[in-house]
Amino acid sequence: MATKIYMDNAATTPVRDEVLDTILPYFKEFYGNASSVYSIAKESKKALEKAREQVAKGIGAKAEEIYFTAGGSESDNMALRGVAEALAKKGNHIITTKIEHHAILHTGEYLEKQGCEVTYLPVDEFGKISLEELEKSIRPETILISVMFANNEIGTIQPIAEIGKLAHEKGILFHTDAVQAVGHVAIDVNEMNIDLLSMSGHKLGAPKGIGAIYIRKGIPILPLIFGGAQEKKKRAGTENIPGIVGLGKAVELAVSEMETETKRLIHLRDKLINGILEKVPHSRLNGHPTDRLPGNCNISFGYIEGESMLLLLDAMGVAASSGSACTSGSLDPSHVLMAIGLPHEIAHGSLRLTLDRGNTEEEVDFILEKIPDVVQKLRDMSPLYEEVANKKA
Amino acid sequence: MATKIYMDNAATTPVRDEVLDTILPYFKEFYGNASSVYSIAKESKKALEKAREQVAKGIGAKAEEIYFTAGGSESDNMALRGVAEALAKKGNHIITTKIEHHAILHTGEYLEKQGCEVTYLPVDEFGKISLEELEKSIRPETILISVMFANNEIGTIQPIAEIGKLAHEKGILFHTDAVQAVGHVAIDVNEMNIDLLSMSGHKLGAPKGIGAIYIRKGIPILPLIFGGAQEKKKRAGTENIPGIVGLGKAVELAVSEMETETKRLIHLRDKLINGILEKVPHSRLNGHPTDRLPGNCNISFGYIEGESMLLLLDAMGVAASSGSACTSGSLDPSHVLMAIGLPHEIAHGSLRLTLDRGNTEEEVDFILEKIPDVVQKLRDMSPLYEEVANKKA
Amino acid sequence: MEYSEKVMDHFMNPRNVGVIEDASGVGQVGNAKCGDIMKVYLKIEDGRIEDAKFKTFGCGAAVATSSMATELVKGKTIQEALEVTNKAVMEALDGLPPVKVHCSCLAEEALHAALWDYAEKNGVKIEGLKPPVDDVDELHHMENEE
Ligand SMILES: Cc1ncc(COP(=O)(O)O)c(C=O)c1O
Ligand SMILES: Cc1ncc(COP(=O)(O)O)c(C=O)c1O
Ligand code: FES
Ligand code: FES
Repeated sequence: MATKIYMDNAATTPVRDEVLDTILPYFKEFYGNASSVYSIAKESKKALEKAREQVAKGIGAKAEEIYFTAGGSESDNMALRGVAEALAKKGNHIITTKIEHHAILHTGEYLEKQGCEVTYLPVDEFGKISLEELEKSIRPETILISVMFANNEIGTIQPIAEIGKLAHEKGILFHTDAVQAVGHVAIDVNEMNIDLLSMSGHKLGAPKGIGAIYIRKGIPILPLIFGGAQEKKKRAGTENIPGIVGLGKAVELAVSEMETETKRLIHLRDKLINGILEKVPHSRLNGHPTDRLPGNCNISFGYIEGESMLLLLDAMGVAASSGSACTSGSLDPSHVLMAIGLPHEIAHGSLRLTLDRGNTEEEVDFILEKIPDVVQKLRDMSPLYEEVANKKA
Repeated sequence: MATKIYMDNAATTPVRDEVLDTILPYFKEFYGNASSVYSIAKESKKALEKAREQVAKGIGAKAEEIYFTAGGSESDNMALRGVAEALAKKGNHIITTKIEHHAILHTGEYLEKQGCEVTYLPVDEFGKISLEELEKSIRPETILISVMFANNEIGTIQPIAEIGKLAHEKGILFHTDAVQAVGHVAIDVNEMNIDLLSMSGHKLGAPKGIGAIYIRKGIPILPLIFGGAQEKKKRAGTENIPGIVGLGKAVELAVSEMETETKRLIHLRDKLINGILEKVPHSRLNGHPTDRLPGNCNISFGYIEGESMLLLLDAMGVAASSGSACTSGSLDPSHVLMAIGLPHEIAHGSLRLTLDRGNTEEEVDFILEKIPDVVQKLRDMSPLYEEVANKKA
Repeated sequence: MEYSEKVMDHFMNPRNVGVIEDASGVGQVGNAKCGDIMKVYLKIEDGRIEDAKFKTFGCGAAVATSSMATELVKGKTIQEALEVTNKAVMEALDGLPPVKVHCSCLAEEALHAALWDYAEKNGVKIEGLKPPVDDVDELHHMENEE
């Protein structure tokens, strides 16, 4: 069955028409290496610096504070490892959360093996960290706080400005993985006291394989990729000009449309959430009811398992996800759902529908019409549900 | 002046028509995240595995031994750091050469700060390492030999099979930076005893920002980018499907055309080299006369400076380079030209013309016609040449 | 490298290239940072620079600044010529890329070296002029962005 309704925009998005049109000339026409001196290379250089401006503007930064990378994972790795190495003399303690993306969590584990100490803050039932707990976990040797802007699974948005304020009061650097937030939520790195920020193009209509890291001017950081003098010697490698141009354009578009698009998406999201909770018994919303990404709907259905649900939906042409797409190869229940306190079997029965500009009200209505049957079909097969049904009877 | 003759293919190449056509559907149509379960993601997964086959086949490897990265620099960093970390218990000595790309050299310097010892082998006047010297530099604690397949500036091809044989006799891993070689020179990782190999898409008609590393099955290596389970947990990050598809296609095309294209290029290259040496006094060829990349012409002109030459050529619509494009932002004379023993001022006057499938015999003739005047114009301005001219008079 | 139109004009059509056979002062300086060299010839009469010529082994910026610097000093008195600093030359060229700022020092220093040579030969003292150095870069600690 061909996909008709794509509701997995948190996993990845199609490249936007305007973005693809903008990048196309940079493959065959303006293909020069931005580091070269001749004319055709100047087009690349110009495009590079324009995109840097666009990305910077989208988060309230200066162009010179934007460094292009190959994606969110690279940016996350660079932030943690680069700061840990640069500040090794100052301290070895990093604070992050239990619900970060694996690009942060696994880098944290790696750093622990290298002699760092990492605190993974718990979250409440809505997926929020506690500022008091954060403050208590700060030590003299704490060099970095890394808290994601918005969670990729349950959509919860953290109190970023407050975290940034606290970090700066204590003289600690603050990194945020904003891969799910950039282009979807308003961000100002200065107002929010953010020192480092990760983003990834394919989450907002730019291609896969391009990302960026914002590094506040003067912040000490080591490169993750050594080599040529690109990106002011902070990230080597011939610049991915089409990707970079695409990221610039996508950020510019997303930020300019954010106000109207956010309103539209929140309406659709809440219709979807409330509709499902109403129509399907034994269902619960995961994540914060209001402090959540405009497009994120994550619901757990008791007594059924996620993959089966995805397969039935796929058969109807609906693309959705159950937990993070990156880890769907693994069989562990999502660490995020565990962290908000869901029991194992409930965590397994979670469905994530993430909406973006491509989605319509008709699609939401279609899902609302079909989902009760899908859930019921699986529950009828479930030995766990049998007991519940019997009890009721 | 718009570029009419592009002779800087070692810096980067335009994306080939066939390659762009192949990758286009993966931006907006088949945009699924390869890790997801639904139908549209299966297209991505299929494309990913097909490209892995194509790349593997191009170097005589198995598909499962190919890992996609964001480019040559990342692959180089990963090879050195990943092996150094994985084998830290076994030893801390790495052997490489003085003429490697900065992606290797600067990673080597970084590893030295981490406690590794790195030997940088010298090269002879043609840019070749000595096998005897290599053998002598091997120690009980040597864990890795990294020698580039072909040099990006002077085009010299190393005796890779012999190095691989020696490395394996001594039980040492062998990595080669084949960024300039893949698609241009025949490679067989098994015959050549290569354990790790770096490549970069944009050097052979695939887009910028995609690369790969071949890792022989069973070789111990740590990831450089931690996170999701992509690339068998060796390289995290949502897969850059268009880039990957493009790399696969480009390798397949290049290898299938290699025989005829190599013949054509060697003819053009040698015509260019011999023509310039004949027409311009005080000029010399850099690199090996025959063991060199089919498209590489690197010549030093006494008494003049490279950048000025590039600007005059650019004004005629000719794009060329003087030393590695990656470092042209720096002011140091090329470390490669210094390593082959050129004095400072001769190294400064080097011109690199690198030909590829887009170049024609007419273009070579045009360069041969124009270059003597360009050189003469600059020599007439040069205080160094004045002395020579006076002596003669 | 993004050069201004003026830089490109002075590079493509450099003014005052050449040698003055009976020069009053000749100065040659090298830039150890990049290995480039510039030589300036001055013809000075009655304390006024009547003619200036140069030869330069260097990048586009070095050639353009050589051309502009010699243009600027022609017709000036010696004291006025001392005000033709690398900054003045850069301004006259509508600026240089940051990594090329050091190239403009070559012109200033070569000019000073030629004036020093003139002073030595004629036994005059030029107020504010310092003896030439081997390496221009020791004088100018340029804030090259990283
Ligand atoms: C020999 C060699 N190694 C590594 C690289 C780095 O490749 P990339 O710029 O794609 O990261 C290059 C090209 O710049 C190269 O020529
Ligand atoms: C919150 C978050 N961080 C990091 C990443 C990694 O981004 P990428 O896959 O582009 O490397 C993702 C998406 O996969 C994400 O959702
Ligand atoms: S039974 Fe298949 S994943 Fe549990
Ligand atoms: S780089 Fe040497 S003078 Fe400009």
